[in-house]
Amino acid sequence: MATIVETPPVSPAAAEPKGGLWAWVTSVDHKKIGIMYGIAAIVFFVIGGIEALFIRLQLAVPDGTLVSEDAFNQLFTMHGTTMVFLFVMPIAAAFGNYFVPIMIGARDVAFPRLNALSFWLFISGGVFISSSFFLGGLPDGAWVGYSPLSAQPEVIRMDFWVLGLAILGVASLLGAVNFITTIFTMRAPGMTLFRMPVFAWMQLVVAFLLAFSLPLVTVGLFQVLFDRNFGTLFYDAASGGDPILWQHLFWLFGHPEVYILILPAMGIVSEVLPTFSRKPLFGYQFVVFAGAAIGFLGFGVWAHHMFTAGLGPVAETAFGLMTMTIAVPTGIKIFNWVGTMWGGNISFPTPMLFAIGFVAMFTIGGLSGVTHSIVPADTQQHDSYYVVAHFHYVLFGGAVFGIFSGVYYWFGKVFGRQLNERIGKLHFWLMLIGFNLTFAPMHILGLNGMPRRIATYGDGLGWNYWNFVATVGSFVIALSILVFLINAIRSYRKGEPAGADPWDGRTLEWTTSSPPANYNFAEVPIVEAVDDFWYKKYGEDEDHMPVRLDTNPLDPSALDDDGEFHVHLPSPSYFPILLALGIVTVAYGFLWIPVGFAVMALGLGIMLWAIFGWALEDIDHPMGGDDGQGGGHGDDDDPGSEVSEQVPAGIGAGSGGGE
Amino acid sequence: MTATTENPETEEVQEEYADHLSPANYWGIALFLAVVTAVEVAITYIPDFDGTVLVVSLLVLGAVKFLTVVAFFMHLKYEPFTMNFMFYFGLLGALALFIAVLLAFEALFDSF
Amino acid sequence: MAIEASQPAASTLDIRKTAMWAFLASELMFFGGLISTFLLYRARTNGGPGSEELFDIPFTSVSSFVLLMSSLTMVLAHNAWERNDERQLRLWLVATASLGMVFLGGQFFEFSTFVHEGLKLDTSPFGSSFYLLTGFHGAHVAVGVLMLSAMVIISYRVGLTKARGMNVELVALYWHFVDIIWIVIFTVVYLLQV
Amino acid sequence: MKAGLTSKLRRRRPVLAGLALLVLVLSACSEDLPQNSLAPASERAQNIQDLFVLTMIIATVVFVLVQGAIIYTAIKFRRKKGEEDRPVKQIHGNTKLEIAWTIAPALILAGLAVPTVQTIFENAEKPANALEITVTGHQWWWEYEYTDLGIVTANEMHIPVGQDVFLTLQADDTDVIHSFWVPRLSGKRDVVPGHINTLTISADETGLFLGQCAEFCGLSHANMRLRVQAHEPADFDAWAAGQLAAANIPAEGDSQAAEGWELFISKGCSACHTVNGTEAVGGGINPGPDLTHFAQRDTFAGALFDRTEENLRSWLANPSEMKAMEPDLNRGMPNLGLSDEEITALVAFIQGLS
Repeated sequence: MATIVETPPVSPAAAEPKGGLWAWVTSVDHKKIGIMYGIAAIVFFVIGGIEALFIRLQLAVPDGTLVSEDAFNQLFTMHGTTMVFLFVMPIAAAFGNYFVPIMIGARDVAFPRLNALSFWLFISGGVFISSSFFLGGLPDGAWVGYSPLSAQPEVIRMDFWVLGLAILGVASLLGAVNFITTIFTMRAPGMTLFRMPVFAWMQLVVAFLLAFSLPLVTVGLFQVLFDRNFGTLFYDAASGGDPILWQHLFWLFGHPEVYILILPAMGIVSEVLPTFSRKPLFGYQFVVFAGAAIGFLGFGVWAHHMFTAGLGPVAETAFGLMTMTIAVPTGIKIFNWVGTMWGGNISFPTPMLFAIGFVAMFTIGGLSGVTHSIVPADTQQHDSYYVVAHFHYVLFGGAVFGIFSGVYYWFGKVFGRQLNERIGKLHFWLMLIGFNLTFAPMHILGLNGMPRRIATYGDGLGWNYWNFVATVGSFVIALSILVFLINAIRSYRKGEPAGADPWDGRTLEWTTSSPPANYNFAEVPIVEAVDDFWYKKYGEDEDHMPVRLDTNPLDPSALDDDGEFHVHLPSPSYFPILLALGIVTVAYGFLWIPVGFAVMALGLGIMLWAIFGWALEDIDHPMGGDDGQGGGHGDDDDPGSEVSEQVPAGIGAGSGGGE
Repeated sequence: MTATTENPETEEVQEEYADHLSPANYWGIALFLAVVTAVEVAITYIPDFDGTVLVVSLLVLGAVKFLTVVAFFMHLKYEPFTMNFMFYFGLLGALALFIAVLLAFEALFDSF
Repeated sequence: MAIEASQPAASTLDIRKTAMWAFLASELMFFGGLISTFLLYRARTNGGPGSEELFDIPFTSVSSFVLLMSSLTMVLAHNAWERNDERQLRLWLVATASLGMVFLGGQFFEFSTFVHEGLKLDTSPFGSSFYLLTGFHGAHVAVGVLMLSAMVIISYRVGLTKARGMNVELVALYWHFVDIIWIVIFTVVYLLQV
Repeated sequence: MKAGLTSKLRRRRPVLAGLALLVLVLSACSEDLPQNSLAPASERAQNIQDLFVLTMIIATVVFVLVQGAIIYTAIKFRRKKGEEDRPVKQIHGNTKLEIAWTIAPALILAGLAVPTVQTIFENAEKPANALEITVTGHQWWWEYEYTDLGIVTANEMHIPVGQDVFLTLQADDTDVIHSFWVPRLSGKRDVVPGHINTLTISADETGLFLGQCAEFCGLSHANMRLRVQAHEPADFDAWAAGQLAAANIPAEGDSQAAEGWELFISKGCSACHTVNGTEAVGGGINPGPDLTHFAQRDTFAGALFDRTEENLRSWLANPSEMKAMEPDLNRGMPNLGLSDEEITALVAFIQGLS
């Protein structure tokens, strides 16, 4: 770590804004890491999408023979795993990494190197799981990995799944700790918790959900791993093990996971709707509290995934009622979003279209969710295509639409050039039509008795028509994604320059240049209100009409005069990627014990090198990044140097300003 | 303000509780913990002291030790609200969830 | 400017301690899962030996006491560090690490006796869950010992004055956490099962 | 002119969309739906249906209101040409409204909760004087044991109309989780190794009711189908009598069937398949369906294929080619490498097991 004593005007990492490959690999800059998260996530999104297309082609007609049962099971297992763990979570992390620090007026996250480690662990985990394709086949135990099926030790495939998820879990856990710390300790002066943008709030809630839910599934993963490899008996019914335990441990994580996937999208929408309605978010505090409530209740409803497992009427009643209650905060959010648009001056650029699409589609998913809380009805819907339809309306109509809203909203800020609006609108309408064409019929299919995860279905069951429609729809979605990729590449090259504040935005990220300088703010902003930037641009007259103020609240870095800003930044480090490499090497070795012991030793060697290198990079702070593996105990200590320079911020001193 | 301003508050906080407790206090607390442990072990050997009474008293004594270490050895008592919130929230969460799970297995009350 | 008015007291949160507490909260969930797995499987001995036959309370009481006292030495080390008393600091760090190793030795002895008496990882769900729980705790202790040793080395190499970050504090938190987890295990897994 | 047309189309856009949707739905020509959960044929399935319909009505109302509000807002408050900076009132919220739309949904849900809880407990009750069947899920077929009648059969369940059937659901310790689902007769219930679950079904009308495994159970999950045949009581008794009759074992001789019977023993079929009252006790580490009255069934291999001569021939020739299985892992029928003659003989034998 560069010492604080003699600080170069701008640190090496800062010297070259873009930099070569090495600059990216060793970068500890939250913005670079955010971009890498985003690109990697999109790549996995395409992979998962291709898997989905194969699934739909196989099911387009009865008794499909395009792929074998074996291949089909691998396809849907990896489609689920990829989309959940390798697309939605990382792309939410991409937005979080890039914008949370800027939105709260910080220059980086609390632990930049730990942040890089999280990213490289995510890459390692993703590559690890996917590499099974070349090493005996992809995992084929469904993304929920129910034991004892997942514990049947014949095939190596589920070992890839278990270990890969463990690695991804560590990555997310470290990320969560990092974000909790960043948001609690590094907010700019005056940025009280209740002046934070809703997006930052939702990321905070997500971080807590991750921190508290990941360890639970980690326990289950270790149990399956040991059952498969060391003859433990956790899920062996013959000797008294209980397969249902896995379902509890998995869904104790798995249900909060659903909110981990959707809350960031809700945060994005809560930023986009006000901007393009030219009104503040309706009921800011209620939206925040509703988000927190959803997160909290999310821990109390896991067993509604087990209504057919035979929990008994009492437990079923309890969890049914708990599940119903979640509809209340969800409703609050939806109503407040509509309230935000109400009476606004609404323009419809692509981000807004996706945001409105989110609200509309997510509402449908929410309503079908209520029908699941009606336990007896759920015994018909459970594990049928009705459920598939439901969670795609939540996670595609919800999360993915929200994510694309964010992509179109912030692309200009990140790359300096706006995405093309015409192509963007084409993308939106194609995706909206394709999405509904694909997943609306699945409600009908499920109610008509089609179970999920079946590789073929018989003719004469009355499922042919809607299955075909769904397949057609899935290709419309694929087309829309193609349109998006073209738009992204084209606009990155020669899109129109974004400028600092293209949307007349409300939050701090719009005060910086596009893309922001690598130190984010030349002057740490001083915050006085929710939507601080807006209220530095507009006042309000007595009847609450906005009045343009003739101020220029942009950060100096966004202004033309390029002055020298003496900002000390953490210097790059290759130890995070090295540590991730070591961990994944150990994982590979584990798969081929005893031969693998050699590989594991090698991996451990790399890990030790990385850890000590990490530690000695800054002699003040030894044993850095200790034990990233195992239960995920990575009590890291990144040097306080680059963080202690952050101007400390107000901690949740209650009521949101601005009102 | 320039970016490289050090953060004085943090230091102050440390001073603040640095001398909340003296080594003497710590020895005292340790003694207390040792005694509680001794009592825990002892009561398991009292023949006609068992069943619910034993279970409850053991759980209580364990909780006392747990909280004493957290509050004083880990200084959580002197830390800001945020840290207390995170830890105790996690603690209560864990308790609630796993009581629920064991109830679902009807395995809670025959656990002891 | 009206910032003072609108700006509450600056964050007094120490960055790395906040992270540590968040991490420990998460670890609570991890051990919660392991402990409740054990409670679920405690009686499922699958014909193998059960807790009554195996557990040797006097022995475990001693090793529990050892770990408990290591918390004392740890907090004394921390106190010495706050008083910038490098000599005392090293002394107590070494003491803590040693007690930790004594505990690990005890656990190793206990495991080998249990295996000798016929409780292996693959004997019964009881065995599996017992070893997984105590094993993971042991692993945490081992990591703690490593960190303590590292601290001692650092202390000799460059010293651990107050100005040099808060590693003693972080290691102390981690170490005490390992101790409180054992307090729970000792009560719930040992005392309540015999 | 062309511009005029496009603009006309643009104005008609919603109408066109509506038409497209209509066409889409209408062309869902009414295929018959043997597994339709919305066509209940039993009291319990009906309870579920009523509850679902009630929920759907409420959900539809909410749906229309919310989507209506979104669309109305988007149109009414849209920015029109040249009012880029039309100022709008900066409303930060309205606590009364918030409370209202917190309480309203809560009340609706409370209303829904009452019938839900009732139905949960109603459907969980164990019925009086029910026909008791123990269902065992295997990778990838179903085994039914009529505990009172002493009948064992596979995949095709026969029940008397109008009588409750109390199912005890179980799986072998070495098996995985399955889920028993006949949508028209009741909701589904998982079959979990190490657990005993129960489910009550019944049929109000005679006829064939289809179902299949609903919990992913490995390679051939999709091919683990089942059927329930509901008879008039008299017909059911007749069927039961037929099942209880002694197996039709061909006498010694050079008939193909007799030859098949010998092969059945010598080739080791009898290690997995039971034929009651003979040396073919079956069971074993990789149990197969009880074949005592195989010829009384319409289908085989997880109710996947009709019990026809040629199906049986190709099945015996190479089972895993017709239905994905893992015989080497003791999951499913192995390929015994039979010659055509042997196959002919075996088919003759099992087709004779009426």
